[in-house]
Amino acid sequence: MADPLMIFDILLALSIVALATASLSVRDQFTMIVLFIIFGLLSALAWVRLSAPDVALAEAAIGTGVTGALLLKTLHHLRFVSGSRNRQPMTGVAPLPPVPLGVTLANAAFCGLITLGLAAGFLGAPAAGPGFDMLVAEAMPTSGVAHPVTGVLLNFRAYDTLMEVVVLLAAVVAVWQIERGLSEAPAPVMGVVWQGFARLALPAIVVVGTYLLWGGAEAPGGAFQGGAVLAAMGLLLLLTRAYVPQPGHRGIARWAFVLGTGVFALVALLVAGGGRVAFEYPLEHAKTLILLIEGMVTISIAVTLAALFHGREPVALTTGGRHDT
Amino acid sequence: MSVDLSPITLAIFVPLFGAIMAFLLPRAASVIGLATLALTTGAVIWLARAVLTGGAVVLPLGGWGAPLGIDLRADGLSVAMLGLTCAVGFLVSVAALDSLKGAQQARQRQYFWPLWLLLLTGMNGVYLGTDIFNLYVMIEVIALAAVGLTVLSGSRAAVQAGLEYMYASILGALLFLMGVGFIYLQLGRLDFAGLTGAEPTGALIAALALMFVGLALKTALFPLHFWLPAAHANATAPASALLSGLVVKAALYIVLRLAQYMPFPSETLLTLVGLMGAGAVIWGGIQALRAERLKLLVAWSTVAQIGLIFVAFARAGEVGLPESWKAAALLILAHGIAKAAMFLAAGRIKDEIGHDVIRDLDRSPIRPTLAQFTFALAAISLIGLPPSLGFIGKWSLMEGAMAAGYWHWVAVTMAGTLMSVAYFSRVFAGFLRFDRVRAPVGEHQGWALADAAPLTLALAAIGLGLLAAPILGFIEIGYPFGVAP
Amino acid sequence: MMDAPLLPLFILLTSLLAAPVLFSLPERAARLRTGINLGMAGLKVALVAWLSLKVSQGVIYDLRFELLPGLEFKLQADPLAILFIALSAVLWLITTIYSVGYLEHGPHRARFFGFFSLCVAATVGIALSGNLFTFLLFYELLTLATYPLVIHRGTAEALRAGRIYLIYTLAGGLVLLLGTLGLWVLAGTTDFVPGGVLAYVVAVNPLAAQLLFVVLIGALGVKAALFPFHVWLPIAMVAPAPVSALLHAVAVVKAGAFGIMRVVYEVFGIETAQALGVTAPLAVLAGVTIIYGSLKAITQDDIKKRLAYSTVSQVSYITLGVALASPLAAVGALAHLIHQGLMKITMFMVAGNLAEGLGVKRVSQMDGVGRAMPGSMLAFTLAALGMIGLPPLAGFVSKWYLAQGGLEAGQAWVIELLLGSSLLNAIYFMPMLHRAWFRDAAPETTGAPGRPRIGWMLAVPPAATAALVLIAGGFANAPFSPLEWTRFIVAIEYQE
Amino acid sequence: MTPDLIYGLTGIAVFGIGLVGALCALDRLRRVLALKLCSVGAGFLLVVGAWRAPPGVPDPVPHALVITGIVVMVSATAVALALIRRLQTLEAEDER
Repeated sequence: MADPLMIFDILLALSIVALATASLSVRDQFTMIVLFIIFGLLSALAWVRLSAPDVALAEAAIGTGVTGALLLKTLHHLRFVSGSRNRQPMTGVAPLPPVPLGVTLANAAFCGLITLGLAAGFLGAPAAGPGFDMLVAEAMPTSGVAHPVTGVLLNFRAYDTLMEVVVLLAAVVAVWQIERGLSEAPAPVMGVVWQGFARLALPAIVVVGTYLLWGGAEAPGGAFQGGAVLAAMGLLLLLTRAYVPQPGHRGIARWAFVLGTGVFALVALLVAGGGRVAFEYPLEHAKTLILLIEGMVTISIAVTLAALFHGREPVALTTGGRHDT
Repeated sequence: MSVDLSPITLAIFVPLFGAIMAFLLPRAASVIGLATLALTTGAVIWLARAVLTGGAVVLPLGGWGAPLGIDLRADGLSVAMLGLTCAVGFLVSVAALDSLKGAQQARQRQYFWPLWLLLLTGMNGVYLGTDIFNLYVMIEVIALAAVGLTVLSGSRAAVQAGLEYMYASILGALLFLMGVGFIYLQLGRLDFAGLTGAEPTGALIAALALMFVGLALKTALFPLHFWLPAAHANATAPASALLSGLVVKAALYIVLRLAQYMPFPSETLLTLVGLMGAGAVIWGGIQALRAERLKLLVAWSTVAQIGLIFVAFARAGEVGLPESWKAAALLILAHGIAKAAMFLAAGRIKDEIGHDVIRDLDRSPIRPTLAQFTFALAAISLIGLPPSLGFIGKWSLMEGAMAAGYWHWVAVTMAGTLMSVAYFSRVFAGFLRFDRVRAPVGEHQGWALADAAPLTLALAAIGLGLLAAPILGFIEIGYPFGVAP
Repeated sequence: MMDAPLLPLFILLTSLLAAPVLFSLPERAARLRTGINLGMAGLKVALVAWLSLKVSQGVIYDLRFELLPGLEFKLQADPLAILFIALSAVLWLITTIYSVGYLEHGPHRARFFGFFSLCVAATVGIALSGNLFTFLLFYELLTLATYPLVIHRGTAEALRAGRIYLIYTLAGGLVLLLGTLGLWVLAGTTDFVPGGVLAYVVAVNPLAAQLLFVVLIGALGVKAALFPFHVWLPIAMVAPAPVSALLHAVAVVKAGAFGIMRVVYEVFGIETAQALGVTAPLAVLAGVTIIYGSLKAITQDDIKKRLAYSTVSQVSYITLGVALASPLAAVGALAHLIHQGLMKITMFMVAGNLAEGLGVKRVSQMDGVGRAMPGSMLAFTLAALGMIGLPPLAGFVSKWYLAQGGLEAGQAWVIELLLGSSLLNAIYFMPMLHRAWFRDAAPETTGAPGRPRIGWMLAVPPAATAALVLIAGGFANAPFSPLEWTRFIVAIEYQE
Repeated sequence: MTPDLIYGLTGIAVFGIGLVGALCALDRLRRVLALKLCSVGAGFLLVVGAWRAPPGVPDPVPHALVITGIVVMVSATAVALALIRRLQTLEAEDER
């Protein structure tokens, strides 16, 4: 056992737990989000250590990056709204009564017990136990891709992935639904320096995103990570006001949202026939089809994530989903 | 190249494409929605025929086959749930067509259809799924669409309730996901078949507990029901009908399936499940008695009824489980149909009278006769009076409990029945009292075509009791529950 | 004559299918509604006559439909069923005519007649039930169909009464469900079979069988208004007169009494029940109810309430006859099922006429009403005398057989009970008759003579039923009279 | 002590911390964050389950599952945050 590595592991684990605790207990919400972002990045690091670079990439880009951006945007909005409330202090409502300490402690003790039970269950489970290793190894040659994670995502368990894209679609429909007609906090705008930086960074982001997408077939990366990176570009465009969504763009945005789901589902259905079932790509076209799906899904993910960040559906006067196709 | 499609794939992909089309073409959303429902129902009927003639149907997606790939499987119970979802869904859609027809509801209408069709996709996916991780993704599809529907009206109460619902949903799904993790750790596979016959180790018990608590949160089993009443009471009527009638059933169905395949640890756990159910029956009943608004009363009755389904599940202990699930399944079907009818009727009453404060129902000179009649019919099934499907379910519950000597479950059922009589008769009094009306009572006021859908549902809830024997025969197809210990 | 195995089903459907049609008729379509009502009621009487003929010729009707594995929805037409179904068919026709007249201009007639029809359908179903499970289905339907009739007026008082009615009867229904389940679990069948299905259970587990008896009789006792479950009956008097008439004569109360018969004779079997030692306590309970009801009736000033307590008392004659476990008492019980129905419906219709025509609702207001409404009061007098047990009226016949049965069973106290009860009957009916005929009318109840105060639709029905009271008593031994038919049934139940 | 053990327990701890937050936190934003912590905890568990001691190659299936889980979680988070924004706005409007 490599000793320095173990020390690293323990330290990393401790800091992850400490950050998780800190982010929940710190008073200031902005600090909370920042701590969370650090927590997410460290978790991603831990996953790299556990030889899961794809997951680490996804967590860093989507789980931490996009989630962090969403949280910050919401915080900005809340501060704006409550700022307007503070202007009329007379009508303010009493703040929520704090939860009695006893209840909190009881809850914490309860959760602690659950955690202990889970830990016991975990320790009793077989280490490095049974898995799909053999099955995947056997099936990889006929999957049409070289990278196992991509093979799982887009071939063996493609149905899961399709539904995951459907979840994204449901989310954007729900968000548009929820935020319709919402009075708008002025969008956060970056300073001039940052704007310049953002403009510089844009091409690089596109290159990285495309590379991730393309590399997904052989190396870590793929549609989700690529989509997230492209979405980051969208965020920058929105923040720098380089792109302001117009009501007229709604239609295009809708098409962009459903593009991935639609193509994915259509391909899945159309390959059925000649003794094959849905999602059973013919071997000779497997790579092409998977790349097609990945490309379309990437576009949808990018647009959807950006739209989730932006929130409201673009209607007259206000702004909405981004399109970058 | 010819494409040959299985009705199983159609049951999932038709609503998915419907949702996409309804989202892309908002102006035609209603037409697309209804057409989708009709087509999905057709696919389910096709599937039902296949299951009737050939037994359970399995479709290995991608041709890989479980455990590497994901299998879809349709047996009697799945198809019964699909049938419930499509039939109730279709009628609720018809009702929604009317209740969303106003000009000021244009935006609601625009979002209702894609969300509802996505919800349908998710529910059909749950009923056909055999992979627990896939079920996790599916319940998230359901959760997001359901929350979207909950807050359709955009009122503050609805948004507040929707947010609580969202928290509960996410937490439930994450508990479930954690359970999936433990199952993977122990067994290294995620398909249902892989669960069969496994030794109940610590990790598996942890997994089972996590998944059960997660699902209980999603299906609002007492004491994890806290989010349900507000969410179901504040949604618009068609959304309430879908949420209460159909959505909570998806998580319940997963519980049934897990009990089929997982090694169920012990009598103690089953008793605990029954006790939670009993708590729900009593607490839901008490709250329904106290509720001031009609829709809130109906929502609390859902809490009580969900509890009853769990009591049915636990009615005869571990030994009786291979039979008990049938009573639970019957109650699920009965509640799905009757509760949808009741929420739609309650919505109609509220629309006609202008409010739904129970104690002031009798002050209104407007009496939406048909909606009130529908409400009463639905109540008959929910109370469990013959010959409704609810009665048959209750009969099965009590019969099994009695035969096994579990008198306490009989007592709980009877108490629940009496309470339901008490709280529903509060409403009937409001319908039938006339001496508090100042203005002359109009004759047959408030008839509308929109009453047709709930009335059909309510009549079905009553009439299907006569078809209980064939229904029971059907849900047993391809479902060898006896395999589980 | 052609053979129709579905005949019982048709009889059920005449009123069951009429209900949705009546519900959907607009309020103003009065003629059409009356036409359907009377048409269906007449059709039912004709079908029932045909059915009785067939059954008396020994034709067996047995319709089954499986609801759950092994559990059947079963309709059968045996002589006992015919007895009850004939009563309900005839009285439905008469009450329908009366209701049309009574509610001529009232609100919610569509609703009223729809539920009225359902109520009769439930009664017919109860009569035709071939097993306890089917009986339970119709028993609950009866509750649901009568509730809207009880609260028809829609006042706070009516709703309060309705709530009490609903709580009692639905709780009773729930207990019946429990009992049916118990029977199903213990015996594996719920069929009604002469001689009973529980002999084996009684031998193996007498305690369970006794418990089952208590549960079943308790459940049925709620509708049969057996003490102490009778509370709802006097309160439910707020219902319109035709509803009260139907409730007391045919539908609810009789359904309970009929159910007790089925349970004692065909679930337990009279011999088994006797061996189990449960009939004697039941007889005592019936006796207590008879006396209690009569005593309470004396104290009532409200006419309908007095009649209601009288029902509490009179219906228990039926239970008493069943519980005495003697063939002669059984004849008396079965005959009383019919006779009490005829007499009580007459009295309630007259009570309704008094309220409609004269505004008289209390006994103390009855002075001189005989002169104002001689026809109605004559019918009332006949029925009241019958109740007291004056020969040759119908009530005398049943009491006579009950007394004989008491002797046969070696229970001499029954004679004293019957005499005492008759005396009490006289105490609460005689003052009413005295006031009506021999006192001078109060100014508000005397109107211009010669002009009828009520339409023929209100006047004829009580006259008709009073005539039946006379005929049933006077021609008790004629073929197809209730008494003769009763003997036919008792021969079956006692397996002679 | 192998990494899978260390990080497995870390994951469970993070899940537990998230659970406390989800149940006790009043602040709406914080509850969303707590739920996100739970999801990271669950991710840890799956990634640990996939880990094989070198030179073994990790099982790719749980990796794919976690990626799916991450995307699902961000969708749910987005909806929850949208609800929070909407609700806060409505509350502010009511008070005005």
